[in-house]
Amino acid sequence: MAEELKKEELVKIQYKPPKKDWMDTPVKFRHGTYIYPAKAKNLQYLDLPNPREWSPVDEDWKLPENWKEIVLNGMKERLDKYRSFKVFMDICVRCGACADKCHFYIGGGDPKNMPVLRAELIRSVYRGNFTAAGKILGRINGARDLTKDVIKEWFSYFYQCTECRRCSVFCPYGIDTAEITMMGRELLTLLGVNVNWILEPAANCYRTGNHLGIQPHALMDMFEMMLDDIKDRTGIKIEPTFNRKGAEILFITPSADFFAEPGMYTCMGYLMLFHELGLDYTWSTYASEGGNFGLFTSHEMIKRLNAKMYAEAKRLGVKWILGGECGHMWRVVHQYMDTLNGPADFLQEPVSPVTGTKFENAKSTKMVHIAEFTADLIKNKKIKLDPGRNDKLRITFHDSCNPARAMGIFEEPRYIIKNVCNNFFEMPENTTREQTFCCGGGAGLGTDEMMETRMRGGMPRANAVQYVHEKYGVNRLSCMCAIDRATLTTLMEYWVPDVKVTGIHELVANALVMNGEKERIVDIRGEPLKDEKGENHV
Amino acid sequence: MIEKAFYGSKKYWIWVAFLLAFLGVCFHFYLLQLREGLTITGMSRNVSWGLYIAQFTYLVGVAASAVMLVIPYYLHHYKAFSRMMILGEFMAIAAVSMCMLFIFVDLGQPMRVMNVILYPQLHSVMFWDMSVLSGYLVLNLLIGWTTLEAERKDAPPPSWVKPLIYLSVVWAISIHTVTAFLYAGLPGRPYWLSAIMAARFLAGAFCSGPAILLLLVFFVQKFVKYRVGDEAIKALSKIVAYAMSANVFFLLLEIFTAFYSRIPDDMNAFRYLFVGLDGHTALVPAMWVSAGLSIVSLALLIPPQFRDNTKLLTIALVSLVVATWIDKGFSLIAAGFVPNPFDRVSVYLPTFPEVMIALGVYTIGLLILTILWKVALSVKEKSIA
Amino acid sequence: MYNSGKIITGLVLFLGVVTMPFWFNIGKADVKPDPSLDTPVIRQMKVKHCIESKQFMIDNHMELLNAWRNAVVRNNKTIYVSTAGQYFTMSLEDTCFHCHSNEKQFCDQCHTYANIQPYCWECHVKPVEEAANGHR
Amino acid sequence: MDIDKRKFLKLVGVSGALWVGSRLAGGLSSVFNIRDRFDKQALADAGYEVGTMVPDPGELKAKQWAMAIDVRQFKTPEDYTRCIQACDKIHNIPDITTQQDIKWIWEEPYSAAFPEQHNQYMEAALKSTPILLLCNQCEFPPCVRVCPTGATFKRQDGIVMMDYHRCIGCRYCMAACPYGSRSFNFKDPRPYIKKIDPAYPTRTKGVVEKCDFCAERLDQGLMPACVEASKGALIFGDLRDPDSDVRKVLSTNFSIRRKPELGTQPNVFYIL
Amino acid sequence: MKIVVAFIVVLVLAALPYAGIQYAGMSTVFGIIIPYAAVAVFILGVVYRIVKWARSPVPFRIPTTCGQEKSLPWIKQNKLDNPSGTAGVLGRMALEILCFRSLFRNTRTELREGPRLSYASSVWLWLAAIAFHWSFLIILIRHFRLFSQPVPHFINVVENIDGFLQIGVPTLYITDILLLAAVLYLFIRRVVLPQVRYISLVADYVPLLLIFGIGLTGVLMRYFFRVNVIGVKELVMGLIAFKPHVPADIGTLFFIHLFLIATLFAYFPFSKLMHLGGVFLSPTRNLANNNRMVRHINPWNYPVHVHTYAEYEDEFRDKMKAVGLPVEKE
Repeated sequence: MAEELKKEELVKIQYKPPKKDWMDTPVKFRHGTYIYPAKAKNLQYLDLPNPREWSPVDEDWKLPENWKEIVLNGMKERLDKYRSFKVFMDICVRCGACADKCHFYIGGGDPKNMPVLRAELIRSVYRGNFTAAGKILGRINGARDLTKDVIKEWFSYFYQCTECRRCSVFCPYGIDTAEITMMGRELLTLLGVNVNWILEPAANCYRTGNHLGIQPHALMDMFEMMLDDIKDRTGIKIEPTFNRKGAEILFITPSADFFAEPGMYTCMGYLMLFHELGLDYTWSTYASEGGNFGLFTSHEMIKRLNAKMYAEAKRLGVKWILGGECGHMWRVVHQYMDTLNGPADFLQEPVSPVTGTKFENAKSTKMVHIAEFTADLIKNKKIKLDPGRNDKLRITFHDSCNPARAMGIFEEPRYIIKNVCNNFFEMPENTTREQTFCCGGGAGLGTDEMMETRMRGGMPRANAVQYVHEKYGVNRLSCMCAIDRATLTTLMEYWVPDVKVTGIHELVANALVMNGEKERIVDIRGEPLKDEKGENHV
Repeated sequence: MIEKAFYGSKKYWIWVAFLLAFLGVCFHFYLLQLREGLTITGMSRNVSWGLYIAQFTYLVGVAASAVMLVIPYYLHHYKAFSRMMILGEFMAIAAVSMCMLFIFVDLGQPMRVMNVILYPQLHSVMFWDMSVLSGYLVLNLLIGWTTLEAERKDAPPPSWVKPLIYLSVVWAISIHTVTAFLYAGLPGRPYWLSAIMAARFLAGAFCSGPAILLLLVFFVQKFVKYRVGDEAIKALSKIVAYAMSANVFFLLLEIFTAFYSRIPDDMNAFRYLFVGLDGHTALVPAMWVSAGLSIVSLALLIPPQFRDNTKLLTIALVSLVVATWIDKGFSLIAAGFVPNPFDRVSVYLPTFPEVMIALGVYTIGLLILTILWKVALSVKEKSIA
Repeated sequence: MYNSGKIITGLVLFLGVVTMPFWFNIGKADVKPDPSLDTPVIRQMKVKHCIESKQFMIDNHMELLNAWRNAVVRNNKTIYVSTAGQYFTMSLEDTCFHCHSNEKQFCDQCHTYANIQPYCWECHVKPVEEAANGHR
Repeated sequence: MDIDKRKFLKLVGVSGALWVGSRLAGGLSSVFNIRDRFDKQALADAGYEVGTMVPDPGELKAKQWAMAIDVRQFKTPEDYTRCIQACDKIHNIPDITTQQDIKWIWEEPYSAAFPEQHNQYMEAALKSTPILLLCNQCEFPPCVRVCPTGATFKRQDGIVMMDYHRCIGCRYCMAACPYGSRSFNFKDPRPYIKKIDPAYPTRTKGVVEKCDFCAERLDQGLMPACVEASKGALIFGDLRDPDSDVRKVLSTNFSIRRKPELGTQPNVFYIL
Repeated sequence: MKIVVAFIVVLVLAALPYAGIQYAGMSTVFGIIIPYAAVAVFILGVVYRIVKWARSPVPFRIPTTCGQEKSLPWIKQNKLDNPSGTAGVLGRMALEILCFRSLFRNTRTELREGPRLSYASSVWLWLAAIAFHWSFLIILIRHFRLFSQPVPHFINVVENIDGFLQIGVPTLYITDILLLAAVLYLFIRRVVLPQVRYISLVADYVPLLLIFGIGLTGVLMRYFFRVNVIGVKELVMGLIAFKPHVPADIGTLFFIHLFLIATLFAYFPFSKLMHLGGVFLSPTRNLANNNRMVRHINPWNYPVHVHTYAEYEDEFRDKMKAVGLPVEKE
């Protein structure tokens, strides 16, 4: 695991680029820095082309005969379909403002992880095949031919981008490398060059409704376990409903929260909160996944996987949808869902049944973020909170890339955290809010075979956590993203072992004073509320 | 870091907007001066320097006074000033900027200002004053900005800053010394022709500068969470007390020399200021106010029990600032031209446009100070959160 | 084309700005500068020649004047020896304006055309334009 | 050589060399009817190189110009105004009546001109005797010492000169001058000039000016205007020349200078 | 190597008109034909490129949000960095285009012992960029004096402010110095910073050198080797009145200046310089973040294969029934 990588070795980062021009430096695949290719069965299940067994370290990737034509046609199609792609291909001035903004570059020093150069990987091909100047002047104008080595390079670097958009914040023209990476991945998908860690969850999600492939009956078992734990810790037996028609609200959250720590505690938080509110809501086993690994594959796949949300809402006849804490799920819901699968005219504009607040900002998509929902509850004093129950925690908050830079939800989570705990500390500036650093495992990179790249990419984030850990004794890193909860846990184990990861609604659950609850002596994790000395940690 | 100046509370923006609006009004008067010439001021053939140069002189002192923090903090490692340092350094930047602007607005041909650099005259004190002031501005910007940035990054400041800080100590003394030489080296201006001029300037600077700094700190602390610390305030007010004592002492020395020697030229300026000369008594009330306030400030500053009381300290500091301003920020220049080479008294009183232009420069200074302090306080508040 | 409303507006604005020189001058007479040499003094000259060649004067008169004033004011040199070996008092008033006593028809012609606004006249007195001067 | 090549030559050579194109002018036989006062023959004899700037061979030269003012010869008010007006007229001195006035040469009563020299018991008539004042053209001029741009400077012949193009209007020289001889153009002087002499520039607002012993006239071989107008009451000459008029008159008469204790060594002497 | 190529390119470009005018007398070519052609290429090229971009739709609303979104009424929205309406977008674009807002945000990452990462704001690139672009604009505006007769008053105002400091003869323009200094800084930065040099192409050095060449020839003409400015204006006025003629004796330096400008104009539409137009069209900046409030339409949205609930229930019906989940079909 991560322990094999020596930290001391990892932080010896060489930022100085090599002498040799990047076009003359072909990619080398090394264990720990690439993800295993997608298995044929997953491609087949999703009707994707060129299913086969292959490996990046192979010389021959078994590309289709006419691979070049496929890619160039694919590029042309996308240039015509996406103004972003076309404009971003043309207007970069290579000012370098983005260079040291990428966490993979900061943590690794590979110049091709500078956003500008990552984009140049595809831009050079664009110039060589789609612009007159590039065709005539060739390499002088930064153009190059499309070769198999280029495809390998794309595979390596487009799967070393977490599409976090941090570079886009700093770009004077707002060039978004995520857009370029997404196009690159779509083009690779046309050749069947995919990674399994993305396509398997996608295939699962397509079939069972969730990434983990949990079938409905198994899902119920998992909930049973969580409900038992809640009863054990609060004395309250909660009975949620599933696939219930006529409920007011459909609740959707990433399936990762159903079974793994620490996401599970966040899920328990939802259950407790909704129970306490007496909310008329239902879970769905069919739309049991908020996440959408289509985002990491292609726009078409986004649509195919996302369609379940509205379909299920329509089938169950709910009024609106509430979404749990997740990152890329919210990028999809916020930026794509309504456009791709809307209009959701069968739903109603969301109104909180507890406070009566109209969620004006969700009036078209009809899907509300749980942080907005809960912040509204707290503001209207609809729930009783005892923040002292979180006193042994010293908490900082990690803005997840997607909600931060593709949505802009900064204040709600902070408002909630500040109301459910007493010790909150911000990480240093330039590492939070719109300048937040990725966990290093977003956009489908959160797999263990990528560990070295992940630990490098997560280094800036971990470093900021370490800073507040050392300065303020921070021991809990909160976030509102399921991928974060999984990847940050590994990242913290490696870089800052004293810090544990938590979702926001786990903190809410700890602080939530429930009607008829027994005296709480343990937190939602089953750990004592106070430390051994019986005192609150200061 | 400069971006921090763009994120502020409503009060902050109202304040900035007010400064900008007022600046706009003042700028209108400067345009008038550009068009009509310095005739719109109260200056004349006989009193050819006035309010502008007087403010310049006073503010050089304010700028130099930062050294009263630098010496204890960097030379004697007096850590209590750590939370005050940057405020002093940034105030010095604002003050030097105002100095340069006051010289600029005083010029009859401002568009030719670069001639000072294009045709440098090493024998002119003004050339040296320009050099030391620009140098001081650069030094303070470099030191202040770099140390603040280091603090923001929670890193030690780069090693090259230390020598610059030591240099800035000498430099601060030099700016006010050279400014004193502007006046002290002129024949035929007996009020200025005094070897003790530089010492008087420095004493006046070291009481008025820190006093202004303390008052500004008191004011700003009403709006921010940041506190410079009681010990720093106490220590600085002690410095103010000593410096003001020296300042008054030096003035008494001048008066003694003039009146015991009975040299008419040396006495005339003092007579003009305190009792009037040839029936001209325009400045007499102001001078007695200044004298009275000097006594008040000393009476409140010298006994520690008064000095340590914030209310009394505030009164003392305000008295001190007004007293020293009348002395150095106004009468010093006006009286230097009295009597004129023909043994006559020429009365100088600034005109309204002149006052507005001077206020305009002060407004720019305040704006610079506001921005710099905003940046500094934002960084400081973050780093101690 | 998508977002055509906004993009066409933008393009029209762009075209408007870059073609401004073309339509700005439509209908305006193209009055070329025509410095007049018709002054009483010049009329009397047998060979009409300035102190240096015409082209040199056109290109460099301001530098020449600048050099002159430095020489006169700072080095008490008052006489210019021209490349033709002629001698001239270095004086804008006494020498230049002596012949070119028609500032409007001479100096201003090019200065106005090229939008040059010299500040000579803040101190130096424009030659008095006698009725006989420069009118053709 | 065409005009462009010449320009590139300038790049190669010294940029200040304006007059490189020696082949420019053709035969030029015209007669310029310019108000030149210089001696063309003397110039021709000197054989100056073309394209140079040279002094007038007829210029009045001195090591140190000085003036003696024989106060005794000033009897009627007309004696004063003649000198003053001669100066005002040719130098375009504005007539401003406020304290922001311009003075090159003017009169003050003895008590104001020599404040340290008067006592309350002295002859009443002398006390109020008008004295002509002008720039003292000090040997060690404080104004030159303090000027930050060299706009005021001392010429070879001892004249303290003003370069109005370079003056930035800081008025440091006015503070430094112990004689009140310097004036500042607080405003545009032109509206206050009764009749502008186009042969001499006016000043622009914002510069300092003062008497310069008619340096421009000396350079053309003429005596200062006031001296010419004074009918012998103002004696002008080279102080370093033992045979000069001014030396002669100083060696035979009692003379005083203004504020000699300041060590500026004024070059204007008063014979009482 | 790339730098050398760029230098050679610009030197050759400067040598062409020199040779053409000096030895071949091609003043009509360099004074009339090339400028007309360059302007035509510029205008048509820019329009073509913009239209080409415009022909691709913006299928999704993807603004980069750099501040708090519009949310609950009591949460303060950052209307400029995360606009939710047209006014906010206009404000954001104005800040971006006039003040280079995003570049102003720039930071420099430092890795120190520890490891400890810090990010200090770094405004130098922003400063050079803003000095460069604004100076360039003001210089362009000033050149309007050669394109108009009579010259509009505001040109005088700009000239007077720009030339406020009366340095030298003719008066030095502050923007001339700023432009050259800023371009020089941008060039040196590109050469000296290893990362930036690594990403730089010949096409990045050429425009900088070209613009430096334009600035330099302009400055040389104004301050050192006078050209016949009246002739220049006659040429320009003739061109814009479509009555072109080349007055004699303008000076070769002018033709070098003109040719470099013509090159820049002609090169413009085919290069990264099109960021001038592109910055207006960047979907991450010019869209409101009102995604959940207003539905964005994708013109090419097409139906896709989905796994329907019916298919799902068919597969898992028994298991669902076993745990008591409601099913549609019994």
